[in-house]
Formats: sequence, C-alpha cells, structure tokens
Amino acid sequence: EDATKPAGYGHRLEQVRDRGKILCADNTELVAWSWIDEDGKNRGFGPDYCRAYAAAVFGDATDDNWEIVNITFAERPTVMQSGEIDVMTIANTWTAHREVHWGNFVDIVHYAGLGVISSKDSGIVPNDWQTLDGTTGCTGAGTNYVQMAADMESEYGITFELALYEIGGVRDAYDAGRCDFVLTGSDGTGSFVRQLTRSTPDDHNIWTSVFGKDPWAMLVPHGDDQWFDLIRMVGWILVNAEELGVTQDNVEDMFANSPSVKVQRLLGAEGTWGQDRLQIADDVAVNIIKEVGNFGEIIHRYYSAEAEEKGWGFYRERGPDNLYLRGGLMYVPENT
Amino acid sequence: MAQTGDKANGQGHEERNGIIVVRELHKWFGDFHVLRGISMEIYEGEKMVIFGPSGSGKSTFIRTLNRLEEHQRGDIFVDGIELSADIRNIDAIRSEIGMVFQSFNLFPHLTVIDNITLAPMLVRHLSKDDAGTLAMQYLERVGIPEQAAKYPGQLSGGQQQRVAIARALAMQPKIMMFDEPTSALDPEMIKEVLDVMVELAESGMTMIVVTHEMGFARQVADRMVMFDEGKVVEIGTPKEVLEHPRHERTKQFLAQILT
Amino acid sequence: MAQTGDKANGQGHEERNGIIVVRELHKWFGDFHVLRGISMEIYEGEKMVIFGPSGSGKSTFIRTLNRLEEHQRGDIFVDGIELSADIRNIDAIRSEIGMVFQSFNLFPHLTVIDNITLAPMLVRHLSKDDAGTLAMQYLERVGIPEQAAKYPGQLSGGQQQRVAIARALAMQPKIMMFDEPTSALDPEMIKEVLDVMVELAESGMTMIVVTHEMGFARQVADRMVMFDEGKVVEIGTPKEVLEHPRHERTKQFLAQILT
Amino acid sequence: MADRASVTGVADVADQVRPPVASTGPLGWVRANLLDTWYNALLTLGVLVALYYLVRGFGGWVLLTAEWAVLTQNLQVLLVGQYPDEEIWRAGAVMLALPFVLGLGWSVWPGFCRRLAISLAVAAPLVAALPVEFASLAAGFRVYLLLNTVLVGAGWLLGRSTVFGSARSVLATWLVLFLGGLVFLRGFAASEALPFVGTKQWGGLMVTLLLSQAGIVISFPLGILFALGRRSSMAFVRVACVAYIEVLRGTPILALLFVTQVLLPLLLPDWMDMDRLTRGLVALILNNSAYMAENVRGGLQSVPSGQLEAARALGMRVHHITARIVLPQALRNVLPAIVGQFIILFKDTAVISLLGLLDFLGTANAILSGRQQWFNAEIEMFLFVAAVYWVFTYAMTSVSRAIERSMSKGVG
Amino acid sequence: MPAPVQGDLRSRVETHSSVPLWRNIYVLRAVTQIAAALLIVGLIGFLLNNLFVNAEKRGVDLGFGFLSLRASIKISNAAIPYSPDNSYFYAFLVGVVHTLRATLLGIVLATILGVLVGVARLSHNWLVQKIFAVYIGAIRNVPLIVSCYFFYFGLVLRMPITKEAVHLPGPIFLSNRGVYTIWGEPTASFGTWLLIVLAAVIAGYFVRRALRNRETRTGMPSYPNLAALALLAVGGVAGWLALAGGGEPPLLPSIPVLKGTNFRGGMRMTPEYFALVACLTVYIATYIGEIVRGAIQSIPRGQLEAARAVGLSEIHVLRYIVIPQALRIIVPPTIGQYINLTKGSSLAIVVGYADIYVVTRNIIEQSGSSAPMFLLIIATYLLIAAVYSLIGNLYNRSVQIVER
Ligand SMILES: Nc1ncnc2c1ncn2[C@@H]1O[C@H](COP(=O)(O)OP(=O)(O)OP(=O)(O)O)[C@@H](O)[C@H]1O
Ligand SMILES: Nc1ncnc2c1ncn2[C@@H]1O[C@H](COP(=O)(O)OP(=O)(O)OP(=O)(O)O)[C@@H](O)[C@H]1O
Ligand SMILES: [Mg+2]
Ligand SMILES: [Mg+2]
Repeated sequence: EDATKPAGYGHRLEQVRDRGKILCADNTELVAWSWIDEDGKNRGFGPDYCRAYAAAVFGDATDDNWEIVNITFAERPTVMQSGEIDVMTIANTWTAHREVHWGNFVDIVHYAGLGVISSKDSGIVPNDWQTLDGTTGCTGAGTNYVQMAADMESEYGITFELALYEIGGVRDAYDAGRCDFVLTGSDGTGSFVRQLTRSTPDDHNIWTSVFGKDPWAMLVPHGDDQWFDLIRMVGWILVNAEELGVTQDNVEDMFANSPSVKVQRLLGAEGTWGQDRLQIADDVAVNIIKEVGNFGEIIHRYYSAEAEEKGWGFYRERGPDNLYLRGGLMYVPENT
Repeated sequence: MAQTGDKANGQGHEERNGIIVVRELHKWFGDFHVLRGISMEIYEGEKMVIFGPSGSGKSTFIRTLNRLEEHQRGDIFVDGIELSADIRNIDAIRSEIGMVFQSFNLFPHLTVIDNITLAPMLVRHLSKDDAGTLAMQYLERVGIPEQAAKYPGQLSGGQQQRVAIARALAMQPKIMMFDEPTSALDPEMIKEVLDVMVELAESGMTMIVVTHEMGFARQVADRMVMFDEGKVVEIGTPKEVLEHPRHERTKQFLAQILT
Repeated sequence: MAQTGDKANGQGHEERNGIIVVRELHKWFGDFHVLRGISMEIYEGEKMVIFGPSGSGKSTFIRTLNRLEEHQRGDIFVDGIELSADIRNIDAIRSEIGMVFQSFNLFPHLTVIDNITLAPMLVRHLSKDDAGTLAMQYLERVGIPEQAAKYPGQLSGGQQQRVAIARALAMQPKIMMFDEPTSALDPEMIKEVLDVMVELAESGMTMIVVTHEMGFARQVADRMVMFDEGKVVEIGTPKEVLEHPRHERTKQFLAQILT
Repeated sequence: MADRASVTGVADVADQVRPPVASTGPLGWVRANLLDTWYNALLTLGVLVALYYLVRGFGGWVLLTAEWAVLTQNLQVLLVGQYPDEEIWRAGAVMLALPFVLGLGWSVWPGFCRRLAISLAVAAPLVAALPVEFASLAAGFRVYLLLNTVLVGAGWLLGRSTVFGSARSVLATWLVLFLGGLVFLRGFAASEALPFVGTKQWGGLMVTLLLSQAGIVISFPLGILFALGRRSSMAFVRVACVAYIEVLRGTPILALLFVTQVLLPLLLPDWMDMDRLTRGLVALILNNSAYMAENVRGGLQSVPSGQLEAARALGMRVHHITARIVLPQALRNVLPAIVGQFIILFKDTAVISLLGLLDFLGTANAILSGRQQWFNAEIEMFLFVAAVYWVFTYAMTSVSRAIERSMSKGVG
Repeated sequence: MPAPVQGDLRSRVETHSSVPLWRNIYVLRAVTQIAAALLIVGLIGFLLNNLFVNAEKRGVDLGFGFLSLRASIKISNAAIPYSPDNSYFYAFLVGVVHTLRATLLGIVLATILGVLVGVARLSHNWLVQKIFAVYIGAIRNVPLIVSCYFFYFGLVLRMPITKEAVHLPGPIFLSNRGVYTIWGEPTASFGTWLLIVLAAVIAGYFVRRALRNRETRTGMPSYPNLAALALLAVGGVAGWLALAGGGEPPLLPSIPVLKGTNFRGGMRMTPEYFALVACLTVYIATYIGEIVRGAIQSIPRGQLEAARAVGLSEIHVLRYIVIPQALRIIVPPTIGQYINLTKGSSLAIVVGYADIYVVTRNIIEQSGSSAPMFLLIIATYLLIAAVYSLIGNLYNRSVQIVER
C-alpha cells in the first residue's frame, strides 16, 4: 500500500483514524490558552485547535475523539521525538533550532516579541533595557526565554537575576514582589501577568519595545507530509473563513445559500483543492467551523472583554494576529 | 517388645539386607574434613544410637543420609535407592526418611494440625480430609490430640517435639532419624518425648537416633556407634559398647558423660 | 576475719554511730506504696544482708540510699551527710557508696580498664596513669588482671560481675551495696563472684547485700533483714534469723528458699 | 498477720500514710509533667503563649479570611479529574469499594481496621452536613457521602456473618473490586452502558488512590521476586537483582518519572505503547519494588535455616517451601516495614504531578493556574491537599502501628 | 585426603547407575542458571536494541558530544562562576554544585533539628513532648512535595517585599527576595591575615594537645579547648589590628543596602535556596528525630544508673555513656536519611531552585539530548549515595561494639 502513497506521506492519519482519537500535547497552566474548567473540560485556544483538527479528521469533535495530553514545557522535545502525539498545541515559540530538532511547525497563530512587563514600583523605565540592570526577573522554566535572557544580557551589557518557575509560579512570584519584571510575550499572552495588568493597571508597565521575535505555532512530528498538510489546511481554513465572513452561526446557511464562489470553494462545494488527496471530507471546512468557529471567533472567545467577564481569558488589542486585509499579519493562501 | 530379640546379636545381621547402606562416606566443609570414610549398614527395624563428642560429625552424618548435606565421596543407598545426583532419587529417599531435630523446627505460622498435614497434602497429594484424619491419628499416638488447633508457640518444648515426631510420622516413612531430640528440653519434658520414642521403637520402626541419653540407648538400641573426628570409633550392642568399650577414646568419653 | 567478732551481738551496736541512718522512709510509685516506713541503722564495717520475697522493695530500698530513686518521706543520712534535694550532697553520697547490680551494667563501648578508670578520672580527677594503676590493683583483687584490655562483651558473666565490683571499688567508697549480684549467673560463676565478696567483707568494708545466697549470708553477715511488702519484718544475726525466725512470714519464706 | 504489723511498731501508722498530695492526682500530674523544674515551668509558659497566638491566628484565618470556594467550586475535578459528567457515577461507584472493604476489614481485623472504619462512617455524614455548596456536584453528593457509612456497615455485617470473614477473602475482595473497578472505569469501546473512558480523563484523588493501589499490587510481588533473586544461589541472578535494587533505590523518584516518561517510548518497541499514566506507574513500581525487595530480604533473613531443613526433610519441593514456609514467616516478620513502604509509595505518587499528570496534586495545581479567580487561593488549596494526604497517610500509619503493637505482644 | 572440588562432576564418576541428564541435579542447576542468564541478557539486549532502533528512526542523538557545546542558558545566582558561554557540561556541574550546597546545608540543619526533636520527644515536659509529636505527625504524613509548595508559595513568597524588609540586628534583612546579612569583603591584606589565623590554628592545636596530655597525666582540669580557642581569638584579633594599623583591614564590612528593589552588598541567601533547605530540613528532621529518640530509649536504664552510681554528673553521663552508645545506633539509619534528603532535593524544581534536575531540564530543552542527560543525572545521584554509604560503613566498622 505504501507504493500508492506519494513520497513523504506516512501513516499518521491512518493511525489517528484507527485510534479513533487525535492526541494534542498541551498543558493546563495558561490562562486563555489552555486550562481545565470546573467540570473537568479542557478549554482554551489550544484545545479549540485540537477540536478543529478532530473535526477535520472525524467530521466532528466529540468528547472521545480528541484529547489533550498534558505535558510540561521541558518535555516538548522528547514528546516530539518519541512521536507519541499527533500535534502539539501547547504555546510554542518557533525557533530555527526547534524546527530542525523537534518537528515541523505549521503557520504562526500568534505574533509577539519577547517583551517585558515591569512593575512601576521597581524603578525600571519602560522600554529602556539598561534599567533592567541589577533587577530581578521571572520567567517560565524550560522555555527559550531562558536562552533569550542570556542573549539580552550580552546584547545590552547588563545583568539581572532570573527566577524560573512553571508558568503558574511566574505570576505568583511577580505578584508577590519576588521579581521586578516578567519576560514574556510582548502582549502578555504568554503569562498570567497580563491578568494582573488588567486588575491593577496602574501598577505595571507593558513595554512596547521587544527583544527579538516570539512567534507561536502548532507543531507536528517530522516525516509525514500528508499529516503536515492536513494540519496546515485546518489553520488556513480558519483564517480564510474569517476573511470570507463564515462564522459558526452562519456556516450551514452559507454552505447552502452563499452565491460566492470563494465561499463555496472553501466550504467544499467544489471539492477540488485536495481533500481527496488528504483523505478528508470535501466539506471539511463546514465541519471545522461548526465546531469552533473561524479564527476571529476563537480569538474573540479568549481575548476579549466578554472573555474576561466570563473568566475565560482577557482583553487585548488584536494586533499582528489580525487579518492581512485589515492590516495584520494573518496572511494565508487561498483555498484554490 | 517385638524387636528385642535382635538386641543380643547386634552384629549378626549379615544375612539381612541393609535398609541403609553407607560405603566409604567422605565429606568436607571447605577444607575441613568432617566425615572421614564412614561405612555402615543399618537393617530394617533396627534401632541405631549414635553418640560421640561435640563436633565429631554425628549431625552431619545423618544429614547426609537425606541430602540435607551433600557428600563428596562414597555411596549411600537407602532402601535400595542410590543417593546420587538424580533428583528423583533424592525425593524418593526423603519421603522414606522422617527426621526430628534438636530445635523442633515446627512451622510457627501454622497450627499443629496444619504443621502435620502440610507435607502429606503437598507431597503425597492426600486430600485435606485424609491428611487431617492421618494427622489426628499420629497426634493421638504422641499423646496430644487436644492440642491440634493451637500454634506451636503456645506449646511446651516437650509438646512441640512430640508434634515434630507426629509430623515426621505422618509422611509414613520407613526410617526415622532423630538428632539429639531431647537436648533442648527440661528434664520432665525429656521423659515425655523419650516415652514416645520408646513406644515408636517397640512398633518396629527403623530408627537412627543421635543422643546422649544412655538410659534410652540401653533400653532401646540394637546397636550403638561412637563417632569421633568424623570416624566410627566403636560399634556394637549397648552392652558391648557401654560396659566393655574396646577403645580408649570411648572409655574416656563415656566416663565424661556418665558422671 | 577481723570483723567476725561483731557477729555474735548483731543488735548490740547502739554505742556506735550508724554510717547509714534511715528514719521512717516512705516511697510511692504513683499510688503504689513501695516502702512503708523503714527505719534502720547500719554501722561502719557492718555487713548487712537483705532478703525477702520478690517485689518486697529490697531493690527500691537500697536504690533510695544513693538516690537512684527519690523517696518522698523520711530521712536518710550517709556518713553524716543528709540525702536531700541538694545536688552537692547527692554527689558526695554517691561517691561514698559503690553499687553492684544484678545485670552488671558494664559500659559495653569501653574496655574493662576504661570502665574502671572512667569515674576516678572524671569525678576524682585522677590522672590517667594513677587511675590505671588503681584499676589494675582492683582488677588483681577480683582476680582478672589479664582481661584489662578486653571489652565486656568478650567476658563471661562471672568475669563481668567481677569487673563491676572492681569498678565500684575504684571509686574507693566507704560502703558497697550489692543488688542480687549473683542471680544472673551460672553456678560456677556464682562461686567466683561470692569468693570476691567474701574476701572484700574480710577486708572490713561496710556492705549491704541483697541476696538469697544463704550460705554467703551465714558466713559473712553481721545482721540480716527480711523485707516484706515494703516493711522490715525481721532483723537480727544470721543465727537468730535463719535458725530461730520469730515471725511466721519469715519461716514461710525461708522454708521456700532453703529447699 | 497481726503480729507482723506490730514488729516495727510504726507499720500501723505507715498504712495510713498517704503519698504527698502534690505527687498524685491532677495537681501531681501537672507538677510532674509540666512544672517539675524551673526551666520546665518556663518552657511550659513559653509554649502556651506561642500556642495561643498560633491557634488564634490560624483559627481566625480559617474561619474569617480564607476563601474556601476554590475547593467547593472545584470539588468534582479534585476528586475525579476530567472524568465525563454523564459517566461520573462510575467513578463514584468505584470509590465506594473503599468503605466496603474497610467494613469487611473491620470484622476480620478489629485491631487494625476498626478505628479507621468507624472514623470514616462517622466523618462521611459530618461532611455531608457541612453548610457549603458542592458546586458542580449535585445534591446527590450528600447522599453519596451517607452511602459510605452504609457500606462500612454492610461490609462489617457481611464480614461477620458469611464466608467473607477471613483475612484471605478480604484481600481477595479488595483485589477483585480494585481490578474490576479499573475495568469498570475504563469501560468498553463498543459498549452503550459503559462507554470507553481513557486514563487521560481520569484524574484527581481517584487517580492518586488508584495509582497507589496499583503500585502496591504490582510492586509487592515484584519486590518479593527481587528479594528471592538477591538471595538466589545463581550468581548471575543475584548480581542482576543487586544491580536493579541498588540503582533504583539510589535514583530520585522524580528523575525516574522523567526517564519513564521520556525514555520508555524509546526503550519499548512500537507496538507496546503505554499511556502517560501507565508510564508514571512504571516509575513508581520500579522504585518501590526495589525498596520492597530490601524489606522482604530482611524478612527472609529472619527465617531460621532450620525451617528450610525441616521442610526439605519432609520432602517438600523448593517452590512449596518458599511459598508455604519461608515467605509467610518472612512477610509477617517485616509487615510493619512493608506497610511503611506502602505509605512512602502513596506519598511519592504526588511527584507525578511534576510530569504534568493530573493526579490529586496535579489537579490542584491546574486549578490554581487555570483561572484568574483562583490565583490567590494557594494557601487554601495546599492546606486542603495536605489535609487529604494527611488523612490517608495517617490512617495507614495507624494500621502499621497497630500491627507493630500486636506483633510485639506476640499474638500469632 | 584432599577435598574434591565442590559439585565436581568427576567425583560422581564412581556412581553406579548413570543418571539421566534431565534428572541430574547438577545438570538441572546449570541449565536453570544459564536460562536465567540468557533471560536477563536477552531482556537488556531487547531494550537496548529498541533504544538504538527507535533513536535512529526518530533522529534522537544518543551521544555525549553535545556536552562540550555552548550552553547559552542563563543560570542566576550560580554558586561557582558561570556564564552562558560555558559548556553544557559545565552548566551541569553548576547544577551539581547547587544540589550539593543545598543538601549539605540541609543535612547539617536537619541533623541539628532532628536531635532537638528527638530530645524534645523525651522531655519531661508533657506539652513540649506532645507538640513535637504533633509536628512529626503533621509533616511526615504529608508528601514532601506538598510541603515544599506550601513553604515557597504559602510562606516564603509572602514575606514582605524588599522595601518593607524585616530589619533584624546584624544587620539582617528578611524579605521575599531572601535573607541578606552583613559580610566581609576581602582586601589585599586578607591573604596575610589568613596566614596569621592559620598559624594561630596550628599553635592552638599543639597547645590543646599539650594541655590535654597534662590533663590525663595529672588529672588536673586544664581546659585545653578553652585555651586553644583563646589563642585563636588572640591571634586573629592581634593580626587584624596590626594589619588595620598598617593600612587597610583584611576585610571591609559589606553591608546590604537597598538600591532600587534589590539589596546590594552583603551576603544573600535566595528565597529558593532557603525554601528548599527549609522544607527538606523540616521533613527529614522528623525522621532523624525518631531515630535519635529510639536510640536514646534503647540504651538500657541500667547504664544510666550504673554511671550515676559511680558518681558521674548528668553531663558526664550524657557525654561518656549515652552519646557514645546512642551514636552507634543513630548513625547508620541517619546516613540513610541523608541519602533520602539528597534524593528529595530534586524537588527543587517546585521552588524554582536551580539544582541538577532543573539545569538538566533546561539543557534538554535546548539540546534535545534526554537519554545521555538522564544517564548523567542518575550516575551523579548514585555516586553521592555511594559516598554517603561508604562513610556510614567506615564509621560503623570503627565503632562496632566488640562481642564474643
Ligand atoms: N555448614 C557448615 N559449614 C562449615 N562447617 C560446619 C558446618 N556444619 C557443621 N560444621 C562443622 O562440622 C563439624 C561437625 O559438625 P556436626 O554438627 O556434625 O557435629 P556433631 O557431632 O553433631 O556435634 P554436636 O554434638 O555439637 O551436635 C563441626 O566442627 C562443625 O563446626
Ligand atoms: N519504676 C517503678 N515504677 C513503678 N513501680 C515500680 C518501679 N520499680 C519497682 N516498682 C514496683 O515496686 C515494687 C518493689 O520493687 P523492688 O524492685 O524494690 O522489689 P524487690 O524486692 O527488689 O524484688 P526482686 O526480688 O524481684 O528484685 C514491685 O512491686 C515493683 O513492681
Ligand atoms: Mg549435632
Ligand atoms: Mg530487686
């Protein structure tokens, strides 16, 4: 049967179908991105993507056909190497080293720089890297921020103390005054600290200046082009749906009634952009969007005033992760 | 006393077949030569008493007979079976020979009745009921049927040793070996155990007894053997050995223990 | 035997000063009244043997004398010093009284010689050499100078008890107390320890001995005391007490232990 | 008798002498135990003052300051993790095995289990009566708590009246309920009534309890094997067992957990994939069986060689001697140490939370980090977590102590 | 007659009936031995084979070559000089040093606290006895990891911030950034002063020995320890004064001063270090306490009575009778607890302390080489445990009570 497969196509999809379940590696410590609610359900940006993948493979996402495999940040390389999970949805910074050693990163879902949130008490001047000298910072253990902090010191000729914690600990430590600043994604997405900046906005400075790039992307194991393409297509569908105004609520209606060729092509009326080759349903986009909505809806679910109200996340400006057509960087090819 | 007729001619057994035949037996512990060429024949129904100074190899000798110790040279035949590397022979010989130890060695975690029935059930594959009946029979024989449900720790030393005898008998061996069965006991208890042994002897069982109870030996033994430094120094009827020992060493030793 | 002259008039000491004077001594363990008003005077050079049934308070009594137990009522004077809560008096009294225990209580982590020299060096501030010489002297006296370098664990019971005596003597006490010094020993060993004690008695030492060795008592004691239920039941010369006990209880008890 | 009393003359009086008041009664007790010297009196005073402030501060905090909502709101997750709502009755049912077995145990080992069983039977209704809202757990939860009491009683009655009433059958019942419980929790892919629920969705206290029981069930026999191996006459087996035991005892459980989590997939062929929970269990078992082996070895050494000889002289085979003579005695001799090892295993399960597994502690951590609402509830949460671990460990400790006591009394 | 080799098959040649192989116990033994060996070797081979095959398949590097690459990770408050330019291996060594630093301090403190607990449990004071019983019961029955969480997040982080630091005399400052104390900053003359002190130490040693000899010779108390300490003090102070008079003193005081939100100068113990040592100490001390209590209780009363009866004071009873005997019982299980403490220190990750494990995790995150790193980590822990066991065995052998 291998002979019928194009070079580079592997068995991951068959495995997932046989198993009846897609395994997504994530953890449960990041507000908005991934957590467990009072009913024991996995929620957040990462789990939504996992559900989208499940809908793509199985037609819909049930409680049984997707699973968040809870890992720690430090386990990421080894989990990828062992190949035991299908896709990693954990908040993952894309770096060259990781691309080579861990697996194939899919398109970026979140743009940030390595930024700083500092407390006003500390005397640190926002956007002035020199003033970090002699202060104390906190960041997540086992993340690439630990390396970037070293780079930052040598770049600016400063030294600071850096305390490392699991993600939840970063927020606790900063809140308690153990550190003066937090190294994190430049919009605070990467840490709970953003939360504090909402409840006590006057106490913190969110820097606009960044130290390098901090793009987040989903990740699949090396060696299976079919699987890589499938995962990647799901991301494109989500973004294109937002561009075309297809939402969770109107997707059925649009599928049935939309006169737009572009919409029809996305939703699979034509079935021509390669669904057969990926062995997924023609109307895969309908299934996905019914399940999780479009990209904008997912963002809204976790990064909006309503989300903050509900305790599901927090409000932030939609910046580079806005659509290209609206001045952002979310730029994906057409489904043609 | 059915067997007492034998006593007079303790050495006149040549016409009979030895149930135990030992030839030129040697054993070393490391470099230490414990048994230095022992040859001996023990006849069916015979009571043989072994005595001698401490460390002379008495225990080692009888323990080689049922392979609790391995010998390095010489032959042992028990009831016609050769004690060799053949595992079947070893098993066969062990179930021919019952053994009673100085320190009783009852299984402390089992009741008296379980102590006795365990081996018949596991080795002879008796049913639990059959083994139980058998056990009670032997317990009665040693005079303590009422203790069946107790644990060894609840019994006196004498009672424990009697249970040990019953346990050995329950395997229905042809030969019984006793290694100083009374030396860990208080005087009154010694008597109760010796009584059981005398009774057993009278029933015709072949018995090898390591003991320094000379009264018992005189009453029961067909022959007596004196061990010294891993060799047989003297062998003969109790009368010969006790009253007219031929060897200086025997005289000395008897003088010591008879005071 | 320098002191034997006293024996006859065991109770005729009133003219002499008691080296130990006990008046109306009471002691309770919790609610249990162990010593119920003991009064007694022991004179210099006297050998006093205390006996009585188990649990009658003999050990407790002599242990209150050097404050191993605290008494609650009554007075104790040792060599004129009152035994009170004053720690200085306690220390003084303890160095006047040597004590030997039933279970030897040698220090297992020290050699024999160190066992003996420890207290003289720490308490009497003797130099190591002086203490060593003294120790060897007493070891010779108890007959085992050759064991000086061994550890207690390497000695027989009798030897250990003799070391314990030497240890007590090395503090050069005026009084020696023995609490059943031989009852943990085998018969031959009893003799070797008693010999040492007899020799000590002959040298004129004041001695209080709890023992049931009546042979020893008859040979050595000036007076004997019978304890029962925390009270003195009978006191007198060995002849009086052993041969003509006045009290029923004493008769009973002696009848028991003399068989 | 009369004449004895008159011997010393004072004896009559002596009989009436009472001990000095200050040495008996409550006053005597206080004097002897709290004030016997001046420095003890001072110490007592100091301790009392410190205690007063501690109790006042802590008590005030518990009753007034603390926000216990983090517990009541998340109780379900803390207890069973992500087990699906509609199937949660299965988790509940399985956890009821505990009171039942405890009740059975009570009737068989009144010495060890009685207090535990009664405590549970009493505590459950008390918790049910607490005036708090158990958020996502329905009102049925209170009934469920009462069921605990009922089952303790049921177990007790059953143990007293029927064939269940022997040590062996209690252990067998527990084993059957435990293994059956695992199957029941897992369900079957094809089943309507018991749909499949993967271990990934198991969590909370339930997982901690299951893990420790599985750890005990597996590492105990393994430990026995390694102990026997360490005393084997076969040099190669002996060396291998020594190496196993020493290496695994010397490695911290956390490192071992990471190794099994990360390296096990590399060490096993593709067709033998294990889920993360099982891999965590493997680490616990590796570590624990090594310790268990050392405990059992101590027991084996305590069995006199005469026991073996007697059994051999009776013609028993090696496996019979080991199973029927040596092991029963060896294990009995080191029972307290073995229970002690179970306690250590139970406590060690908490470390798997560092591998991102959602056991009791892991779930607690996840709750604290996942929602802003609970950000500042660490102290409440960790106190609760500590208290729960404490209750279970304390129960096991008291069993161990009761066993030790009964052994020192020499009860067969 | 010489002993034949045990189990020598040749000595069986004399046997009369030949034994079939499958019943010959010597053959059976040999066969089981070989089978067991094959089984074990096979199992190990199987696992190793899988490892190599899987590693190859997944592109996992099993070599140790990466250890010499640039670490490029940041380790704050390194105990030995470290920069991201150092190699991975050196970074690992930093972790080892951190682990040793925490465990050694923990061992010292746990021993002290443990002895205290053990003695308090034997106190005549009922209240003290009970309180320590409660302490032991509370700590022991809760997993160490939970205690560590509680210590760090519940207690240490809730200490005041640096601006409101608790100021104790010394000066010592307590805050949630650690404990700062005054410290000496060595100057140019520090080396000279050290030499002077060293000379005083040597002189003190000889004086002490001489006085001790005198004491044992004459029995007169001569206070050797006191004299030696006095000599040391005099030497130290005199040297200091002389050097200070001739220029700068050997040490200049370095006082912690709050600058911004951190203290500068002085000596600091980070809150992570503190929390780790504290939770390990408090936990292990309960075990050591019970060991000490058991040991003291196991000394027969007769020993104390005999010692008192010969007139030894309570201090001397303790010093010469109780402690020497108790130590023999205490040391072996306590060494076991030291090993437990060392293993427990891997929970440093909970409090954010950069021990072997935490550094290793960062290295793995960076390099992806998990298998070699874990081999290293396990070897390190085994080595530490082996050293402790060795010390314990040597001690044991040296104090074994001689028996017959
Ligand atoms: N397993 C063994 N290893 C080494 N030497 C042993 C062993 N068993 C016994 N010996 C030695 O063999 C010699 C004979 O021992 P054995 O027990 O047979 O003597 P015995 O005649 O029964 O003495 P006793 O009257 O003391 O029981 C003794 O010197 C003993 O020390
Ligand atoms: N420390 C103690 N606490 C409570 N009761 C004690 C204590 N020591 C001794 N007793 C009790 O005091 C009573 C007298 O004991 P004591 O040891 O003085 O008797 P004795 O005459 O020496 O007996 P024996 O001949 O058995 O040595 C006994 O009933 C004993 O149980
Ligand atoms: Mg023998
Ligand atoms: Mg007494």
